[in-house]
Amino acid sequence: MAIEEILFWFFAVAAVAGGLGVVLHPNPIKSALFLVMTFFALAGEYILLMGHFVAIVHIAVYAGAIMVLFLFVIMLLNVPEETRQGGVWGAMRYVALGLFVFLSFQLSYFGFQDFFGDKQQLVKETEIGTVESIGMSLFSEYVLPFEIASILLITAMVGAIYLSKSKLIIEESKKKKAVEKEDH
Amino acid sequence: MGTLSIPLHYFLILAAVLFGLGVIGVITRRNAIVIFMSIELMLNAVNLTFVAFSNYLNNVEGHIFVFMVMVVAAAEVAVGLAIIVAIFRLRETVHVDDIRLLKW
Amino acid sequence: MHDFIWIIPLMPLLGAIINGLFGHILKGKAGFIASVAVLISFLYTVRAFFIVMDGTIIHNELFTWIQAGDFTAGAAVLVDQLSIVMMLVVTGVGFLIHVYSNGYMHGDRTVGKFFSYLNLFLFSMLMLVMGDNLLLLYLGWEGVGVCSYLLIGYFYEKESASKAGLKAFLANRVGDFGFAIGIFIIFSTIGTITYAGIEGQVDKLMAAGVVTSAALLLFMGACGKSAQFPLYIWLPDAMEGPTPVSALIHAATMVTAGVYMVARLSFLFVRSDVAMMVIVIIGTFTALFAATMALVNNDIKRVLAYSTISQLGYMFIGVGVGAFAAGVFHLMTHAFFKALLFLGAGAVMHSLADETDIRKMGNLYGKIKITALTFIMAWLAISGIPPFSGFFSKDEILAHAFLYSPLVWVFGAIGAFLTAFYMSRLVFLTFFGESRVEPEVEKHIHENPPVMTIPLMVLAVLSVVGGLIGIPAGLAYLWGGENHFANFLSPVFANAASYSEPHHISHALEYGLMAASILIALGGIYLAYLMYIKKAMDPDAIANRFSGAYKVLSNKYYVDEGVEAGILNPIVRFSQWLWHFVDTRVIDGFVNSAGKIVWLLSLIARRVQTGYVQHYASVMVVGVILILAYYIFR
Amino acid sequence: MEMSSLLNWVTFLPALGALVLLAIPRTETQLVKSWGLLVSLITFLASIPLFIMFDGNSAAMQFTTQMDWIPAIGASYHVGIDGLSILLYVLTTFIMPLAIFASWNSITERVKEYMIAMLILESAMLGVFISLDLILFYLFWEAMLIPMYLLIGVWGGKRRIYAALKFVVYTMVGSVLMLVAIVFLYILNNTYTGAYSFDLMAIMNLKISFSAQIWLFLAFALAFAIKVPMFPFHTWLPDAHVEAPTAGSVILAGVLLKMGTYGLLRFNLTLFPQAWEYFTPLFLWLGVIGILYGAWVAMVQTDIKKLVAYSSVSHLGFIILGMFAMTVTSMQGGILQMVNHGVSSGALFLAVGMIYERRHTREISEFGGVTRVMPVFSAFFLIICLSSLGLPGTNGFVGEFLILVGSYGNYPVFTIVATVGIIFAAAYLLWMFRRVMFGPLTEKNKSLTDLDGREIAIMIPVILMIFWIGVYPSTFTAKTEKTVEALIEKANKAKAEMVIEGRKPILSDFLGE
Repeated sequence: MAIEEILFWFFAVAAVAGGLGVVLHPNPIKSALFLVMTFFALAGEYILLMGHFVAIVHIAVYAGAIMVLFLFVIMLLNVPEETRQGGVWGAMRYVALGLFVFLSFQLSYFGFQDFFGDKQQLVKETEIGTVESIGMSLFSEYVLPFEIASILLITAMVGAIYLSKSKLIIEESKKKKAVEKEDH
Repeated sequence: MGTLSIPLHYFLILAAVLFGLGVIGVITRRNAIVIFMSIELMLNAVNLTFVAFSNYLNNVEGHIFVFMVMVVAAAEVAVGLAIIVAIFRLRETVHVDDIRLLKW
Repeated sequence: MHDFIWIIPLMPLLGAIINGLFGHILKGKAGFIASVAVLISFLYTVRAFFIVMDGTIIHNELFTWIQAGDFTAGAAVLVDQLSIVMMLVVTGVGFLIHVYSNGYMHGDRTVGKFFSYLNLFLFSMLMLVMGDNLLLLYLGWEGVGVCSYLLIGYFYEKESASKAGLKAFLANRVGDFGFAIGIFIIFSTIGTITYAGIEGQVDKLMAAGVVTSAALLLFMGACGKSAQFPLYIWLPDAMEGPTPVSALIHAATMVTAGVYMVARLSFLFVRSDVAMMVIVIIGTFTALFAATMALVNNDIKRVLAYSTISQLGYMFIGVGVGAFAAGVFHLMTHAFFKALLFLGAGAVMHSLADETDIRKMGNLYGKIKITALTFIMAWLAISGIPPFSGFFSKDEILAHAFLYSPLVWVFGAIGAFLTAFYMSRLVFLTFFGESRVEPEVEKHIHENPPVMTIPLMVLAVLSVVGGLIGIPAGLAYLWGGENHFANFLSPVFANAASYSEPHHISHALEYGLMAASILIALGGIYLAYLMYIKKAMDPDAIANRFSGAYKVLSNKYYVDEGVEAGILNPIVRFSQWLWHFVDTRVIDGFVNSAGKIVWLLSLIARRVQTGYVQHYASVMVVGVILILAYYIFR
Repeated sequence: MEMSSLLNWVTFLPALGALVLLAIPRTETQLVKSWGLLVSLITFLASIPLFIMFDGNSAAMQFTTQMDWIPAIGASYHVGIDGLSILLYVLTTFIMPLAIFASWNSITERVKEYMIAMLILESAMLGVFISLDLILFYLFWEAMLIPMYLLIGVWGGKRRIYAALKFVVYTMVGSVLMLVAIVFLYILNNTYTGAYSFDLMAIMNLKISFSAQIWLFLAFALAFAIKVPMFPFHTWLPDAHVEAPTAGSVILAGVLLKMGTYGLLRFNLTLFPQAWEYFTPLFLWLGVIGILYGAWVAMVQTDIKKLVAYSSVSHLGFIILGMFAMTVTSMQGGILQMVNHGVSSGALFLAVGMIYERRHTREISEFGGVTRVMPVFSAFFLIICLSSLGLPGTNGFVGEFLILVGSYGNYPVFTIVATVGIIFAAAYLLWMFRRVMFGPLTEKNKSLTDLDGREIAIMIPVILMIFWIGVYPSTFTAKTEKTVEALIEKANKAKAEMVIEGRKPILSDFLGE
């Protein structure tokens, strides 16, 4: 068992455990942290696949920015633990389980079917994952998508700001609060 | 340049399993934010497949695409959470069962 | 040539239009205009009469009315001996009645409308008798039907009058149904509907074997119009209309249209013995049937109405046995004395403040002498007392009937006896015996104005003299004369006569029959005299003894109620069922249920939209799985 | 002005008038109404030379224009007039001014949209009668629905939405099948002649197999049977009539119902003669049932407009009998009866509208003794009722008699049963007339005012028309003579070729193929 294989299995188990943690743990904060663990595991996987640039960017963007945002919002909204066990949780668990089994089996089947047996492919050590090759292609062939990506981000930010600042929602919530005061 | 002894399909199966987990998360969890996380999980599963294939095809586009996916994921989380915050202001809850405007 | 002939029908039409449009302005003068219009057409009819007297038949086509495919009907006029006789009766009696109406309808609010309808009626009647094809006959037929509907329902504010009008029109319409089918049969077999055309190809009809069915169907139309047995129910109710209307339409002219039709198509009817037999049977039965009802009726106009139905029965017997000339002759004399009777009754009602119940009359002879005298002359005429006209015409029919079959003569004689009896009863109760008039009404009984009495007198003269022109051959043989009337009409019935073997009555038999009928008439009068004047036999006692029969008779054999319950109500109930059940529930049911099914399906479809985001997500995932499965197992 | 361009002008004049109406401000109701009336009057006057110049003794299409409309699919703007459509064309232009003039006071809100809908409706109706291209016909056929739907739906009575919706859905169901048939014909034409065209003339001389004819005939017949309306498909008519405003009813009864019978002649008879022969007994049965059913149900109606609606079912049953009896006389009677029914029923609705404007109710029991207070109206109403029940001397009689006399030759039993219909026609009309106009004057009707100048001006042309057709019908029958003869002769020729193995085909034949 080569060192890479051990690493792969280590990262794989971590990723799956994290995934399970995200999905099953009632407390959202705990599931957020489990997600961070999955991200790190995946970064490891990328490195195994020679995707160094992607791994680093992955950790920076996901673990760094997005999860922080998540945790911030969870804290902001003081989201309670999920207590409701009955209702949709009960019925949907079996449906979800069924779907999970089916879906993952199908997807992995593809994986098996093409690369198993004699056609087995091993991971090649390539140079393409490095910052240099990505940078070269990013700013030559894919410069337009790159710019569009920036526009996308700008619009997302504007949208987010507008949403949180929109007068309509503020008045609405004030009105709701006023109504509640009268009720008590 | 040699080859690592890890067969490619391991990665694909791993991605499949992660993607399945994401789906479970989206469907079963009652909390909007956790659903968001599950979606992120699914996106990452896809990223993994991209990187795996870019390695197999020895083509850089997989990585570029992963890069783009991240951009989109970021944008999506920003706007999504803004929406969740707005809903929270209105309905005082992020519990998905209560947000049922689409009910006929 | 003879284009003047068109003036005869068009004058009344012109009068009708003038009165119709400007009636409310003309007010009083409307009657005058109407009468003048009829007078002009009467004078032209006399002129035409002299032309026809010397043998020329006037045929004049104005324009082709309808032409489609091989069906053509021209707006053409044929005036031969038969139509000139009818035209004389229609315009002559019509004119007298118009004059009479001036007095009778004096002070009526919408007198313009009345005279417009009366003139329109005369136009239709003239078109009926002058037309040269079946379609114009049909036009006149329905035209007089509408006018009688309008005139019966003239006092439209009276519920009973408007009901009677509708009843009359529908009964006529039922008859017209048969008439129309008769026309269709004739047209589809020989392709033409003009009288000349039919006469020419009557053998083709015989060959096609449709003569009997065509004749019977046409006779059905005649029954509707001339109130014969099945379709007579409307005539008694038609008395709701003003009396001059009853006199003109329901005595003299319209009701005789049926007899005219049979006479006009004599060559067709003669060729089917079955049809002739049916006509005789229905004629006899109606004559007796109506006479029995007249015995017990107490309304002066209804008695006359039943007597009209009965006399029409006699006319049909006449034409039924093949003596067309006799039938038409009785038609003419009947027009005179029946019109007189009705106008007399109108005069009586007029002076008794519209009282029609003869039990509340009596001893009027002294007070309204002219009306009484003219009424008595008409009574003697209708009862068949020589030398009055009724005797000659009825006797000739009975003579021919005897030759046809003695049984018919016996029934005819019974009918004559009943006629004599109920007419005498009417006269005795109205003019003689003690006065049962209410005191305050009796105070101002007054003789009617000359404008009413002069027509009465003219008609009285006609009913007396009218009989002389048609004295039966046997009697005329005594002093070398012959039956002018029959000879005058003979060319029209030549075809019919040639077909059926001629009847020859031995003079002895004829005298015998005449004597018998005189005796019967006198018997009838004497019996009535005993019951109502000398009170030897108390009519009420007889009524109680035969109370069952009396009740049936007085209720007109319950025919009206029978028709109401047997035919009208079931149709109305069936239509109600059709509408409520078939239309709304069944057909609309299907239509609306189509809508409902779509609604139900959407109820099921609605369940899918639960509102939970997860449900939608899971459905999407199922979709993905299916697609992948497809790729795997492809 | 060349005749064929005049035909186009007259057809599209109302539509142009509607466009001009857009410019007139909504508040000027008086100007809007007078403009609408002016346009429809001009259209009528312009259509008179068309009627006069129409050459009676030629069966060919006259005043035709043929232009490419959508060359891609071969749809051409091909219009023309022959004996079948000239009378109905002029009837439409005759009735429209009356309808517009009749709705002078009764329509108060949204007058501008009302007038636009009316004028567009007129153009659509005129288009239907002259179009000789299947797609053009279908376009006008559908275009006609929208304004009619608005007329009933917006300005109607209480249950107008239900009635309008039922009317549109009913007609749509039928016409959609017709569209399928049109497309089938289009393809059939292409397979035979290679050319892509919807032109009726081209499709007319196609050799369509008997089994295809059966289905095509049924598709077209269903669309027209609903429109006629024939017996089982008639339930939309009473609802549509009761809820429609006066002018809507007049046009609905006056012209729209004739589309069905006209369509049957123009398409079913010319394109599928064999199938026509095959289905004749069925349609005769439906027609005769329609006559009796319509008459009986009309007799017991409590609402005058429903009564007249059911009477239309009965009258059109006669027209169906006339058409399917396949003799020149009965066919001509049928076409003339279409015009008569348009005039008589249109007039009946005008009259009912006039009472409705005064008493705002149509229940017969509400009326009584109206003649006392409205003598002039009573005279007009009487003449119209008599013309509707077919009194000789009026228009109804000529049409009805020709139908019956013509059809007795071929189908005596059907004709006898149909003739029973004329008894009930008199029954329900005069019974209604007695209950409304005669009898004692009830308290509620004391205050009714008689007809004013406007209403008399509406009634006079109708009465003139009734007596003109009644007394001198040959002005009209001469126009249709040759076309009908050509039609029947062509159908009989086709019938001759139809005999399969020496016997008439039965249902199994066409199932077998």
